[in-house]
Amino acid sequence: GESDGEVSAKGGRVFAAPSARRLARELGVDIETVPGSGPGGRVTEGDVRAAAESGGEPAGTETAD
Amino acid sequence: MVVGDISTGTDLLVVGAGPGGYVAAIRAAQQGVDTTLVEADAYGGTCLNEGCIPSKAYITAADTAHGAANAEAMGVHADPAVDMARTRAWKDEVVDTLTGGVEKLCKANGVNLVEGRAEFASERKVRVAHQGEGQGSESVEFEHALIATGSRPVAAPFDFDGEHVLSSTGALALDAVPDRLLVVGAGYIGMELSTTFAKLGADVTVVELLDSALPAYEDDVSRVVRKRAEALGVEFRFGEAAESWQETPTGLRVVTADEDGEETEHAADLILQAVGRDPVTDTMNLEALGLETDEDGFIPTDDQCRTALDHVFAVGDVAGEPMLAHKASAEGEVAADVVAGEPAACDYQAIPAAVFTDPEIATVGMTADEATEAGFEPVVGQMPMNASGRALTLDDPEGFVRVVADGETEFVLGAQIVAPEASELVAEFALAIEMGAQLEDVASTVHTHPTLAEASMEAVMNARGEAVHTLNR
Amino acid sequence: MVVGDISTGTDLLVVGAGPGGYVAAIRAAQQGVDTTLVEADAYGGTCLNEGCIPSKAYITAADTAHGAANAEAMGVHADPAVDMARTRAWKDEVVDTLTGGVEKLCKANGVNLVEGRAEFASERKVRVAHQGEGQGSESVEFEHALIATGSRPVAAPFDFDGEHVLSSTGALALDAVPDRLLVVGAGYIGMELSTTFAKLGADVTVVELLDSALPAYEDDVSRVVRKRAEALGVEFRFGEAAESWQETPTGLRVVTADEDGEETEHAADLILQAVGRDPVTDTMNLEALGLETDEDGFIPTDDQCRTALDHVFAVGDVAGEPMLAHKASAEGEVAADVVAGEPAACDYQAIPAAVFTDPEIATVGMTADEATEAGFEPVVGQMPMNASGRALTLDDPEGFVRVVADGETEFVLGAQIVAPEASELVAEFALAIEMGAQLEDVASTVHTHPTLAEASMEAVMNARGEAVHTLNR
Ligand SMILES: Cc1cc2nc3c(=O)[nH]c(=O)nc-3n(C[C@H](O)[C@H](O)[C@H](O)COP(=O)(O)OP(=O)(O)OC[C@H]3O[C@@H](n4cnc5c(N)ncnc54)[C@H](O)[C@@H]3O)c2cc1C
Ligand SMILES: Cc1cc2nc3c(=O)[nH]c(=O)nc-3n(C[C@H](O)[C@H](O)[C@H](O)COP(=O)(O)OP(=O)(O)OC[C@H]3O[C@@H](n4cnc5c(N)ncnc54)[C@H](O)[C@@H]3O)c2cc1C
Repeated sequence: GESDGEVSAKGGRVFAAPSARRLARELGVDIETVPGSGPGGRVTEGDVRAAAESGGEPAGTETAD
Repeated sequence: MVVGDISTGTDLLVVGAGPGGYVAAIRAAQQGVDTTLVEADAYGGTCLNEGCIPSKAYITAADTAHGAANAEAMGVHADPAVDMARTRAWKDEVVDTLTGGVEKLCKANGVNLVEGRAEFASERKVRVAHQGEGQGSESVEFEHALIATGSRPVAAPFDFDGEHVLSSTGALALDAVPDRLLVVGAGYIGMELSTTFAKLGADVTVVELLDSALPAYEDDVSRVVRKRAEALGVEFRFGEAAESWQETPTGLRVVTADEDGEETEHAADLILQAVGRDPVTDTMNLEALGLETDEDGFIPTDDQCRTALDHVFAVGDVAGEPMLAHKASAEGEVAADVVAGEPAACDYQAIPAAVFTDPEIATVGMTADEATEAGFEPVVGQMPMNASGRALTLDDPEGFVRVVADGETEFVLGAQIVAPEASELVAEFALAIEMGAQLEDVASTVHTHPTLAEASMEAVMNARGEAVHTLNR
Repeated sequence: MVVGDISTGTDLLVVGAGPGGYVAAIRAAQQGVDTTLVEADAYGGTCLNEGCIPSKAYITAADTAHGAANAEAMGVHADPAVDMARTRAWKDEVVDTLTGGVEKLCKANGVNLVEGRAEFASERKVRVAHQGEGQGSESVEFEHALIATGSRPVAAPFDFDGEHVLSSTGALALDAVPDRLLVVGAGYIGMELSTTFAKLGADVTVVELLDSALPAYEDDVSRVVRKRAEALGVEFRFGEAAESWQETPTGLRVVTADEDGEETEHAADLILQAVGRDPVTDTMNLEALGLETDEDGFIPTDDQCRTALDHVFAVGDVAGEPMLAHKASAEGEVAADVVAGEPAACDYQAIPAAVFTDPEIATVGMTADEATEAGFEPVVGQMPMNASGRALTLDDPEGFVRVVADGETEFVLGAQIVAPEASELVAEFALAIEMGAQLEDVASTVHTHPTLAEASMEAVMNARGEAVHTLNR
C-alpha cells in the first residue's frame, strides 16, 4: 500500500464514521490508504470521494502485516 | 398436513432462528431476497428462550425484592417474599411475547418459516425433518445458506442430569430457590446467576479454576462486582477445579481440587455448571457441505461472514467469539446485505459487552493495555461513581467509568464501566468509537443532570485534565 | 475572626455557588484565574439543596417501595412501609455528601470561598455581608464578575406560608406524606413530585391551567406520563386556575375556576405550588453595575455568556431558559474559559432535558415540527418500548424512542424519548447531534443486548425503513 495510508491506520484502526467507511466500500476505495483531513486525521466522506476520484487504491488490497 | 417429502427452492436458507438467524432472515426478506428460515426448537434461539431474556427477567425480580428489603437507609421497610413459580411464569410470558413477536415479524416481512431440524444433503440442498410423528420431511434447494445454529453449554467436568447438575438453561427454569447452590464457573453467566440466586436467598458458593471472578475483565473492574457479591453472601473458591459430586442423605457433596491436588468438600443442594459454551455444528450434517470447523469448533468466516464456501455464510455463536446476541445480530445483518448484493462488511470498530451483575459491567473497545499493545500511547480518564450525584440518589455509588483514548489524537478508543446501568451507558462510548470522536467531542456534549451518563463526561474531562467533579491527576 | 470591613482583590468574582457558579469557579481556577466564589446560603445552590438531587432521592425511595408493592406479576410480594422522616434524613445525607464535595473541590482547585451575600458596590467592587451577628463584611474588588444567582419558585397565585402552601423546596423537606395533596401546576416539577407522592401513598390532585400535563412536550410524549400518573391515582383538573384557599375543620378547601369562571372546590391537606421559577436578580444590587434585566427578568447575555458589560458574565437560571442545571454548568464552563482568555462559546447544538416521571421523558434537539419549521424535511423513526426485550424484562414496556433526522442528509436532528431510563438514553442522541452523525452511523453502531439503548438503534433503523423489531412504515 501507499505509505501515507499508515497515517490513518494507526494502531490498526481507521478513524472514520460508519457512513464514510460504507462509502469507501461502495466506491471501491481501501479506506486504510485514504489520508484523513478531519480533526486528528479522521477520514471524512469528502476524503473518501477525493480518493475515489484520484483513482485511490481499490478495496480488498490488504496491507501486509 | 404435509406428509412425505416435498421439495421447494429458496434464495437464502437460514438455519437457526436465534438473534443471528432471525435478524438475517428478516433483513434479507426486506431486501427482496426470497428467504427460508428453519428452526428446530423455538424462535429466538438461546437468547430469547434460555439466555439473555430469561436471565434478565429473573434479575429484575431479584433486584426488586432485594432492593426493597435493603432500603432501610432510605426509609423503606419491606420484607418481600418471592414466589419463584410465579416469577418463572412471568418470565415465560415475557419469553412468549418476544418469541411470538419474532415469528410475527418474520411472517410480516415475508420470510418462509419451516419448523424442524435442517440437515444438509448436498452443497445446495437441505432436508428438514419435521418434529413429531408422521410429520414427514421437506427438502429445500437454496442458492445461499446461512448457518446460525448457535451454541450450547459445555457439559464438563460434569454431565447435566437435569436434577442435580443444571446448566444455565435448567437454572432459569427452576420453580424454587435452592437452599445451597454451588456454581461452577465465575464467568459472566455464572456471576449473573450467582448474584441473582444470592439475592433470592440462596447460599451460593462459586468454584472457579482461575484466581478471580470474571477473569476476562480488568482486576479493578471485576473486583467491584466480586466485593458486592461477597457482601450478598456469595463465597468464592478460587483456584479450585470441580472434580466429582455425589448424593448424600443431607444433599450433594461436591469435591474440588486445587492445583496441588489438595481436595475440598462442599455441601450443596444443587449444582449450576456454567463453564462456557460450545458452538453447535453437529446438528446439520456439515459434512455434506464439506465445511470444516477450526480448532475451537467454530466455523471460520471472513469479514462478510462468508465461510470457505462462497455461497455459505455463518453468523453468531457458531462463527466465533464474542458469543453475544448483538454480535450475532450485527453479523446477521451484514450477511443478509451481502447476499442481497450490498457492499456490506463487519467493519464496526467495537462490539460492546455487558455483564448484568450488581453493579453491571460494560466495556467497549480497548483497555489501556490493549491500546498500548496496538501501538497507541493511551491517556486514561476515570470518574468514580461515589462522586456522581445520580449514583448517590440511587443509593448505588460504587464503581467507575473509565475512558481510554489515544494520547496524540485524543480519539476515543475504549471504555470500561462498572456502575449501575453500565449496559446503557456504554452506548454513548460505542457511538463515540464508531464515529471517530475525540475526547473533546464527548466533553463538549451537554449531558443531562442528574444522570449516570454525566460520569462518562467527567471521565472524558478527567482524561483531558479538566474534570470538575474529581481531582485531575 | 474577621470583624469589620476588610478588602481583597480577585480576577474573577463569582456570585452564587449553584451548578452554574461553582463549575465556573472551579474551571476558572483550573485555568489559573484567581477566583473568588461568594455564596449566601449553601454550596450547590438550588440543584443540590432543594432541586435536582433531593427530588431524585425521593423518587428512588418512592420507586423502591412502590416497585416492590406492585411486583406480584413477577412473583414478588411485599407490603413496604415508608418512614418519610428517615427518607428525608437519607436525602439530607446525600445532599451533605455532595455539597461537602463541592466545597472540597473548590478548595482543592484553589478557589477562594467567601460565605455571605454579595452586593455590588460599584462596577468593580462587591460587598459581602457575612451571615450572623458580628460577622462583619468584606469588600472584594474584581476584574471580572460572573453572576450565577439562580432562580426561586414563583409565589403566585398563592403566597408560600411554609405550612399549608409549599413550594417544591418545602415539599422536599416533609417528614410525613400528606393524605391529600393538591398540586398547582403540571410542569416538570409538579409532575415529578405528583408522581412521587402518589407512589408514597398520597391522594394527589393536579390543577393545571392549560389543557395537558407537561404542556412543553408533544402530546404523544406527555400522554404516556399522564396515563401512568392516572393509573397511580393522580386526578388531573385541566383548564382550571387556582383562585383561593382556606382552612376548614377538615383540612384545606381550594377553589379553582375554569375559563368561564365556573368554580370548583377541592379538599386537600397540603398545597404544593409549582407554577414556575423566577430568576433571582434582586439579591446583589444589580443597579450598582448598571445592568438591566429583560422583560422576563433574566439578565441578557451573548454566546460567550457576557452581559451588556464587557467584564460581567451571567450563567444559569438567571441568564435565561432552559432553566436546567446542566445548562448552567455548560455556560459556567464557557464563561470561565472566556475569562481565562480561551476562544470559548456556547456553540453546543442541543441541550438535552429530562423529566424524572414514570416513565421518564428525555428530549434533545428538534421535534419533527421544529425541524420542519427550521426548513428541513424531516424523517422520523420510532420504536415502541413494548417491542423492547429489555423493557419487557424490566416489566416496564410503555413509551417509545423517536428520532428526527433531515430527510435529505440523514443528519440526526433530535430525539424524543419516553421510556425507563430515558434520561440516560438521551446521551447517545446528544452525542450524535453534536458529532453531526447520520442515521446510518447510529444504526451501524453495535448496541448491547438486551438494553433499552437498542430501542434507540431500532428507532434510527425505522427512520431508514430497515427496522428489524418493528414494522417499517
Ligand atoms: C444464561 C445466558 C445468558 C446470556 N446473556 C446474554 C446477554 O445478556 N447478552 C448477550 O449478548 N448474550 C447473552 N447470552 C448469549 C446469547 O444467548 C448468544 O450469544 C446468542 O443467543 C447467540 O445467537 P445465535 O443466533 O448465534 O444462536 P442461538 O441463539 O443459540 O440460536 C441458535 C438456534 O439454532 C437452532 N438450531 C440449531 N441447529 C439447528 C438445525 N440443525 N436446524 C434448525 N435449527 C437449528 C437452535 O434450536 C437455536 O434456536 C447469554 C447466554 C446464556 C446461556
Ligand atoms: C424541585 C426541582 C427539581 C429540579 N430538577 C432538575 C433536574 O432534574 N435537572 C435539571 O437540570 N434541573 C433541575 N432543576 C433546576 C435546577 O435546580 C436549576 O436549573 C439549577 O440549580 C440552576 O443553577 P444556577 O447555578 O443557575 O442557580 P442555583 O442553583 O439556583 O444557585 C444560585 C445560588 O446563588 C446564591 N445566591 C443568590 N444570590 C446571591 C447573592 N447575592 N450572594 C451570594 N449568593 C447568592 C443562592 O443562594 C444559590 O445557592 C430542578 C429545580 C427544582 C426546584
